[in-house]
Amino acid sequence: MKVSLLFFAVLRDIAGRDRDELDLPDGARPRDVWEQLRARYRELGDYREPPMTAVNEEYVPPDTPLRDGDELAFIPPVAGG
Amino acid sequence: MKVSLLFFAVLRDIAGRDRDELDLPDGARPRDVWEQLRARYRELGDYREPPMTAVNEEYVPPDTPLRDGDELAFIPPVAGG
Amino acid sequence: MKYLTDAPIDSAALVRSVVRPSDGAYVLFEGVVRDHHEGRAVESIFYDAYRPMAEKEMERIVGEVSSRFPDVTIAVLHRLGHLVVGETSIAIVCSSPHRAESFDACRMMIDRIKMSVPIWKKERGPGGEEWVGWQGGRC
Amino acid sequence: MKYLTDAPIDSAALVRSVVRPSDGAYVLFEGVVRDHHEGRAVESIFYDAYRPMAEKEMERIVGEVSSRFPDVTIAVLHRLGHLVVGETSIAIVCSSPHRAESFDACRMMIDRIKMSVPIWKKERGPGGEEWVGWQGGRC
Repeated sequence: MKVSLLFFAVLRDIAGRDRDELDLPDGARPRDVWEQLRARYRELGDYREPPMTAVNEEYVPPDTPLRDGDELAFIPPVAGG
Repeated sequence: MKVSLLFFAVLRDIAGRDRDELDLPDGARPRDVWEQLRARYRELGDYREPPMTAVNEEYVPPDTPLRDGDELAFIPPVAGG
Repeated sequence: MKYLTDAPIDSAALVRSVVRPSDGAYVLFEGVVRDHHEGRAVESIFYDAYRPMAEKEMERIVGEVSSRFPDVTIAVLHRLGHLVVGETSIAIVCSSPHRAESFDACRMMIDRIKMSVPIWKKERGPGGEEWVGWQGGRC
Repeated sequence: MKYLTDAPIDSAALVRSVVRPSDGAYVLFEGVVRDHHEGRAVESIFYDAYRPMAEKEMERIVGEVSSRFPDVTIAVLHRLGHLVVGETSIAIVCSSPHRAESFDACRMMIDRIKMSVPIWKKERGPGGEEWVGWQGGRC
């Protein structure tokens, strides 16, 4: 299934881009995507737990199964205000 | 002794003026002045206890003896803000 | 007069007078003439004060709140005279490095001012006029 | 965008958009870029957001605070992009017939916004730049 992964803030700086188009096996969860990122970017090595996770612009637990066409974003600690 | 009595807000409306110059016996207290006002203005008849009392621009208890040259004011319920 | 004015209040100027580069937040409170009070329609309010004493009380309150919240800078201005619905009667600005103190200080300021500063208001509406707080004050 | 802007915030306009004739008070909160953070000097801040989600979160929070304080009218605007010391990053206005609800609602608004709206800041100072909150987030 296809999932869009958006990068914001520190994650965009680390990834060097705004988004990835992912091809994931059925049943993949945000947590699995986070593990892929940790394997790829050593700056994430210390962050075993994923940050807050948003799917289709709503917060969800990181173990919620993804669906085809979802838009996934990891939300680093927010600092608005 | 001479004491200036200032009128504000509802008391100024009732007295019809800004101030009185009083000639009081030694030892007179704000409470005594209030009694004079009550005797004079029937609108004050129901107000047995004097309002907050200020002497020389400071709040004082109404039984504090007045001194020659004092400036006395009764402070109706305040409503600033 | 430092804390009282007969002119409309310029809140933006009041804000500029207190916010420093080390401040991360400010809270502005404004009291505004509203069109009703205890079920009666209100058209305008006349604010009266014992001016020199009101200035002293304001100064005392600013000192009290400042010593309780030493990181907060405070400005306050109360307007006197005739005000119509929608006009601002009081503006208080509290600024500080962090927001919590500004909220607390601003609230303490208005609570204290309403308690003891010798300022009065006469409400005017279709039913006539009345000094607020007087009728309930009988003993 | 209803709650986010790339332009300087006009707080006076925000105030005008909420205060009604039945309101007797309003509280304006502004977050301002300050010149220090956790001991480091700060010169400017870059605010980034997940814009459509931030709009939704803002809307959700306004709804939550409004249903807790039904007498309060609320407006909020968060600025994004590069801001220098002294510039306003967020303005929240809460107005109501009586003051207590406006203070409470305004405080709840900023607390909630800081908790969940997907907005981030990168601080820039003489020592370089850093995304606030990231370094302490390791597990």
